[in-house]
Amino acid sequence: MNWLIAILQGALFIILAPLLAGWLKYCKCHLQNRKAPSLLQPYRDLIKLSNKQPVVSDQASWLFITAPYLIFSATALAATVVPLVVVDLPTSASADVIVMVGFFAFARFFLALAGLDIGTAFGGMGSSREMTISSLAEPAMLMAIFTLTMTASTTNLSGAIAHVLNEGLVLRPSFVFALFALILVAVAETGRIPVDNPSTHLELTMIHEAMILEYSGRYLALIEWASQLKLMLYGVLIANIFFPWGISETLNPKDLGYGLLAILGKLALLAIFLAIAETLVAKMRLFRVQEYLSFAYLLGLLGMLSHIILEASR
Amino acid sequence: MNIEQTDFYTQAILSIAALIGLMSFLMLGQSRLLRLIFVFALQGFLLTLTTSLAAHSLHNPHLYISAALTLILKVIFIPWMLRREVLHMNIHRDVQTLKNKTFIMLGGASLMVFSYYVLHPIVQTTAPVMLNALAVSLSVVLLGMLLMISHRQAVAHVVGFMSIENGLFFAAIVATKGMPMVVELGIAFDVLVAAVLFGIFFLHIRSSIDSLDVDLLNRLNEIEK
Amino acid sequence: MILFSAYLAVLLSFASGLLALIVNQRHLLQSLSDYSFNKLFKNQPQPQAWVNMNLEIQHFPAFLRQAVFILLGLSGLFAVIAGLAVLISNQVITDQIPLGLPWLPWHIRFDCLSGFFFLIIGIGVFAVSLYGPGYVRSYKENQHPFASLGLFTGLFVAGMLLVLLADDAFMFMIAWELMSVASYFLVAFQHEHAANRRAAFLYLLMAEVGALAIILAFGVLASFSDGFTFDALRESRLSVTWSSIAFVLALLGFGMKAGIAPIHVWLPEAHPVAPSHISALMSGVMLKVAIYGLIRFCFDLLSEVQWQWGVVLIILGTVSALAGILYAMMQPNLKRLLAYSSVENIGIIFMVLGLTMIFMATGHPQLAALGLLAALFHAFNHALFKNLLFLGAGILQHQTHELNIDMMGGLIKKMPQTSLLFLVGCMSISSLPLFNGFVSEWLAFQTALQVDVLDNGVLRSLIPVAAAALALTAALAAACFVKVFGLIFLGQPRSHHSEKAHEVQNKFMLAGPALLAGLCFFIGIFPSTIIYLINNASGQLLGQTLPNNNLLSWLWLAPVSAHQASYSPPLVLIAALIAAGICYSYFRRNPLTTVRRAETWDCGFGGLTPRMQYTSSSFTMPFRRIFEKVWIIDEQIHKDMKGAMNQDVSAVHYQLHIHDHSWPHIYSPIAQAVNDLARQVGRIQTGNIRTYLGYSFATLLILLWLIS
Amino acid sequence: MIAAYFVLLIPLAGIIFFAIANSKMDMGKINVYFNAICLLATLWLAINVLNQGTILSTSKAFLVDSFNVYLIVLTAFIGLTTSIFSAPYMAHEKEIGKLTDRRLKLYYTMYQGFMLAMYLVLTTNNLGIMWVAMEGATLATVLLVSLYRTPESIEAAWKYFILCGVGIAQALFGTILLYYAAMQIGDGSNALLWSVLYENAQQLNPEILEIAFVFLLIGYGTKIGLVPLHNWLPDAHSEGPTPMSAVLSGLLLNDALYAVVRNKMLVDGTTHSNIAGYLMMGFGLLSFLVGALFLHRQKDIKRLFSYSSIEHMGMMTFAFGIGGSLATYAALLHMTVHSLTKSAIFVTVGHAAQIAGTQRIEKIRGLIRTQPQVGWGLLIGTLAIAGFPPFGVFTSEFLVLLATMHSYPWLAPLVLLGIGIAFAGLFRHIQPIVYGERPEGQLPVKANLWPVIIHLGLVLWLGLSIPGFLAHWFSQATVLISGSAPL
Repeated sequence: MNWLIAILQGALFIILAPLLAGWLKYCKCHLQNRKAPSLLQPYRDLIKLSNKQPVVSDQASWLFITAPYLIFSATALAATVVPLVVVDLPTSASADVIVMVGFFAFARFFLALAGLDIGTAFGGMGSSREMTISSLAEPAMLMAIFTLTMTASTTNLSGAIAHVLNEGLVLRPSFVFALFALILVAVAETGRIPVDNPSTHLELTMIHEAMILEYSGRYLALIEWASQLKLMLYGVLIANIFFPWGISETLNPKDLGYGLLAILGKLALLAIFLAIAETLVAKMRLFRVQEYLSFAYLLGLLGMLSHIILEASR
Repeated sequence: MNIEQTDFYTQAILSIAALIGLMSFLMLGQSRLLRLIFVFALQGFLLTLTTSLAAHSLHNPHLYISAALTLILKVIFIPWMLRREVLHMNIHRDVQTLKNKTFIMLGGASLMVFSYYVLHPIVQTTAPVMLNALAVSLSVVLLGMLLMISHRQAVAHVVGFMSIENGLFFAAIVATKGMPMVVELGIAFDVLVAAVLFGIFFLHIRSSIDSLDVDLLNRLNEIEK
Repeated sequence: MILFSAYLAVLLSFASGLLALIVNQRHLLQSLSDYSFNKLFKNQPQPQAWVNMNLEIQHFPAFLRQAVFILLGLSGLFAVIAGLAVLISNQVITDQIPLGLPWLPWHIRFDCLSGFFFLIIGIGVFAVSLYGPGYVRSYKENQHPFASLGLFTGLFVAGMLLVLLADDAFMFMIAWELMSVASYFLVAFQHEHAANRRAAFLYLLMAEVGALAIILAFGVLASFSDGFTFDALRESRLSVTWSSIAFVLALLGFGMKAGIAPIHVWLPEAHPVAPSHISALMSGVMLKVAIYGLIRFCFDLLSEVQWQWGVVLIILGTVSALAGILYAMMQPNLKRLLAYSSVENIGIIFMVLGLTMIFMATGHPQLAALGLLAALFHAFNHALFKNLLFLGAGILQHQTHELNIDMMGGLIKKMPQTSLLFLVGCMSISSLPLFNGFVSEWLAFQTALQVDVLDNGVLRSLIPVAAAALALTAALAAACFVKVFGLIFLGQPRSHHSEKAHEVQNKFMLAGPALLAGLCFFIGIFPSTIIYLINNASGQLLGQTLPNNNLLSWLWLAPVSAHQASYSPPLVLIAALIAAGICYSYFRRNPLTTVRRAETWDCGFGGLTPRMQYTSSSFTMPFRRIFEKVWIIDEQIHKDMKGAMNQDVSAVHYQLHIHDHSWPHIYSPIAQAVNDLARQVGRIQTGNIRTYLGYSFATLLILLWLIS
Repeated sequence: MIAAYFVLLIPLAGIIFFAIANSKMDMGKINVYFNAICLLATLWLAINVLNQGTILSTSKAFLVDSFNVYLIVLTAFIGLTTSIFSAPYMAHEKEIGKLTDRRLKLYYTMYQGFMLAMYLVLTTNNLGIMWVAMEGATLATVLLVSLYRTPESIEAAWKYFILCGVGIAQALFGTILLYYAAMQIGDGSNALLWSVLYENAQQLNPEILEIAFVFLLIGYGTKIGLVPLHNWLPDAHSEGPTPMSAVLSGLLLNDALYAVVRNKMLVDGTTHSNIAGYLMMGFGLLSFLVGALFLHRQKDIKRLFSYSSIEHMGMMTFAFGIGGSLATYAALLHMTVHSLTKSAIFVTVGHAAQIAGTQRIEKIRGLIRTQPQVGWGLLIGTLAIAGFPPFGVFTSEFLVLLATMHSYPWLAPLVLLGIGIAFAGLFRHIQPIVYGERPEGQLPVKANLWPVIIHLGLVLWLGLSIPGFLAHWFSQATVLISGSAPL
């Protein structure tokens, strides 16, 4: 039963991801006084892409064609680890939060390789920048997560969320730091403004788009979907770790329903915040990103130190 | 113990010791080679005298052999060889002015004092005459070295070297009444060979640097150029 | 029996070395075989024909190479057997060999820790012996005689194995130096290049200094005990000061061999210039022997571990890990890059060992066992993937005659099998899930996260910082190896050589790396196999093992408790296969959507050339900007001008040199000081005999004055 | 005891033979025979000592105990192997016109003369004779140093002669003082016999003995090459023919050290202030460090290795100075392995210089590619002398280091520093010599490398395991010198 729920939850994750992207775009358009596309537009794009004949460069190797599957699977696996509507998932036990970060690294590794495969300057540029940013973001993210896991003394995400939930509302300075760190990292990792701009194709600024420039058809669909999934994953992480209330602790259908509603609400809210932020903030120069990320790293570190020194000192 | 309380032999030995020391001083201050060689021969002669005296008073016949050897080697052969060399090289008119002559002489004097100082601990166990003799011979050794350090002529070096031998010899005879015969013979043999070798070397050095100035022998060094 | 196979491993490696020596004695062998067949074994035409065929001039060198490497492989195999046997049976075997000093025969001790490192060496040597014959064939006999290569390889392996067996300081040092010297000759094997000679000299010099430090460390222990056997040294009771001195000396000695920053400089010089299979052994295996030495010295011989030592190790390890990977990233030379990456991995191991020490000293032996597990596991993993990558680099060099990754490209199409193996190596070293590197890093994080049990505020804040640095290191490593794989195998060929390259013909050259790659994957999926073995080692060493609280231990990895952290690689693999399978079948369902191949989009400018691709230095440019203080960057741009007023740029020359900070700040001053001192000392020898006499005179006077 | 007389008579016969021999004969080979017979005689002597213990001749003129007998065998052995090397080497020197028949004859005569002096130093019981023989060794070799008659060689020989002469004169003064001290307690005829002195050491006047030891140390120390009395050594080693350098380094220095140790034993028996030990430690360490530093700036390959000899003699002196059984054992072992290794190195160095036609380091290149045996011999010999295991030098240095650590831990870093500096100094020169491409026109020479192989093989053997009888021997000698057995 547990396993079934876990798999269903993973499927739900995957299915809902484009919706979140659609909602984000919707909010953003409204904020920018544009006419918004339908909430379901991402689904239509994916279906359309997956039915088109892909065109692949004659320079591409097998890695180029395999990479989208690997990227998507790794991201999907990461998604199954994160509690969405219910805690106590067996999948969370088989892969803890460090493994989740590992899955992201896995996906990124192949994405960057795929960017290099064709041998265009764009791909190389994208890979180089992606690896730079992620290598700064990943430690910051781990720092933020470690703050949480040390508080809960487990690296199992289910366990950690359950711990926060059971503890009730405790004001922890470390969580404030960790929250901000994780938000900053999430923005960087999912390629949003001010780090990357998902809607431009200008070589001076693009990162993610530069790598996938050569992809088309179902491959593009997979990668797009994976990145939407990643966006949602970060959203859920932020929502459920720091504000776990509402998530179901039992497999009771009613609780599950409430859990689903709660997470949808939290995500919707988060997306609105993100849309506002993206509307208000301008994109940074590439070499300002390091300062941004070191700030995130610093926050993560402060979070951890404040946990160790202020909260758990003996 | 004063000198008047000792026997004639001791008195004689001490007088000769003083003379031998004096000879060393004379050599140290000498800047003409021929005179240097002459003083050296004189020292050798005093040594011969000491040896025969010792042989006579101590009834030690083998010391006569030593005395004879000393006479032949140090009074006749070596001075002759050196003198021939000097004349041959035509450097007997050269005057090698010693730098800091006063300083060297004063240094020599203090060496004498130093010798006494060094050997002082022995005084408790032995007769003062021994101490005096040993101190004189030590200072002769040291003065010989000082001679070598202060003089630049190879001939002077040989003289210095041999006068060190003289000092040792004097010590051996006076302090220990002569070494065992076999050792004495060995030493004499070594001195002889050394003298011959010196002769050979003068030849070689002369043909190689056309001079006997040892300061010119400085190709082999470790100084960064 | 176990000891017998251990000895056999040593002897076989010796034998392979000695066998290599007879490469020039073909005629002697010929006459010997003629004689023996005519006199001793008459009427045996078949063996005789076989022997004679192999002794023919065109077959003999190849035959001998095969034989030498077969012996070496057997040595590796027996090392594996011995190691596994002792680990599984959880024994301690001691013995004595009547060699060495008259009152101190060589003491042998083969316990689980030695056994574990035997396993590492055995696997490495076995893989190398599969790979070797094909690789060394390209050396010309008159320039690079096989005799010296084979001899010193055999001695090198034997030295490493003997270090592990040693149970007294004297034999330990002999074996240790045998290892150093033999590998020195291997580094200097291609000595016609001045750079190689310089590297070899540097290597030997640092090995010597390190060995002296180790001797002194043993000396400190020995002066508090009666004898040099490890048993006697264990009994020595030292004050904290003296044991700290011993620790610092041992750290200097073993750290120099292991390549910890800032005493790592020999490593990136020496590893690249050795033949690739030797680089693999040096980087993959020899550094582990240094780790072994440090573990043996600190945890076994020094009875009381101090937590301050752990702090030292953590700081050094962190610095090495970060510096190692950042320097690695900047290297265009593949083997240099791999060597720097070894510095990084050794740094990680040191860091985790530091954690182990801290937990040990503060009275948490179970957590110390966890730390030791992580450290040993990482050592094992590093041996696997670094060996794999060096062997891969050897194949690349063999096929493209290049080591500069800016000159490669597009090899994934020319060399599909090599590229796959290399990819596995890159993924393991980047610690991606499903591969072994990830497991050990996961364990390292788990160890670091146990910091809550400590009371000391310094430690409580230091360890998280180290953990963060570890995370940064891992991320940078991923970036670095994306660069490596991407530039070598992907894109378009950047040089004529890589365009003409093709897969290796000798399949054994692939078999070695394939074995290692398979192990990387297998261990990544079933880490419990190795953890079970390491548990025995830490049980013997620390007296404590991990709790074995999970029955499904082959499936689950739950080092502390299932509640706190768990990881199940097999389940993850299954899930990954399912997920990939589903999306593959879903997206491939429509037969109309077969892939169409087309030219790459070139923005309409026409013609993409390989020179437009990103190079090593352009790929790492963002890092160079971000961490610019880490290196000494020497960047020169020179423009050729032409035209009427010399205003038009006709060509731009760009040169980039990245230098190590430790040279101008540590090594050059030392070298300068020694030279200056030597020059000053040289002044006493003026060449003037009167001065010399003056010395004698003065010495005499001074001594006489002193004495009275 | 007859064996001891044989040991002395054979080289004497050699001197006479070569002095009157016709220079057309193959003197190199005959020299080898003389030395081979002499080695047999020493082995006979050694077996006698091994069976009977210390042998004192009836006249008490000769004393062979476990300390000197192994040095005697070593001397004979190195004398033999060096003569094997010197035969083709000197023939080559003659071929290229550096030597005439007459000088070759002088060379072989003096070779035997030197061997005689060495045996006499070792076997005699009389300290006076020891002095005479030591001086005789100088006289025998001084003409060999200037054998080539180049200005440099004459200069070197002159310095050798004068410095050693003056130095050894001080040893004579020391000997006279000893004699003088002995005269206080006994009769004159036996007073210079070491065995007598040793028995009565307790009664000798300690003050006189201390002063005497200063003179003896400076005197024989000049021959050992202790800094700052070492200045003759590199000159003499580098300018003479290479076989001479080999025996000087391998034998003369050892025997001078032997003389010092014999005298130290007397002083130790008399005083309890360990003044002799401190002096030796001080000189040893100074020589060791300065010698190591000198290695760095050398331009001449033979000079390089002569500084290495200074450094190693310093280490032995230091070890003997520490006293104690472990250090003494280490020093004895070091004496052996250093002699073997250094003479092997000089053999290869000689050939290397012949291959390149010069002794200048920067001109000798690519030896392994030119003549692999010579190149490898030099490289491995250098490794061995630099103290890398499994060669014996490592064993002894290891023991010295541990003994230092045990007795004077604050000196251990200095010793370590010295070893490190010395290694770097040697290798920075040797590596470019042996490695690299063969220079144009450089050809192999005729060489007999068996001495090298045998020596290095022995050193390797000693490093791996000291054979039982030899270990026994060393232990006995250690007991003799330091009073207790190692561990």
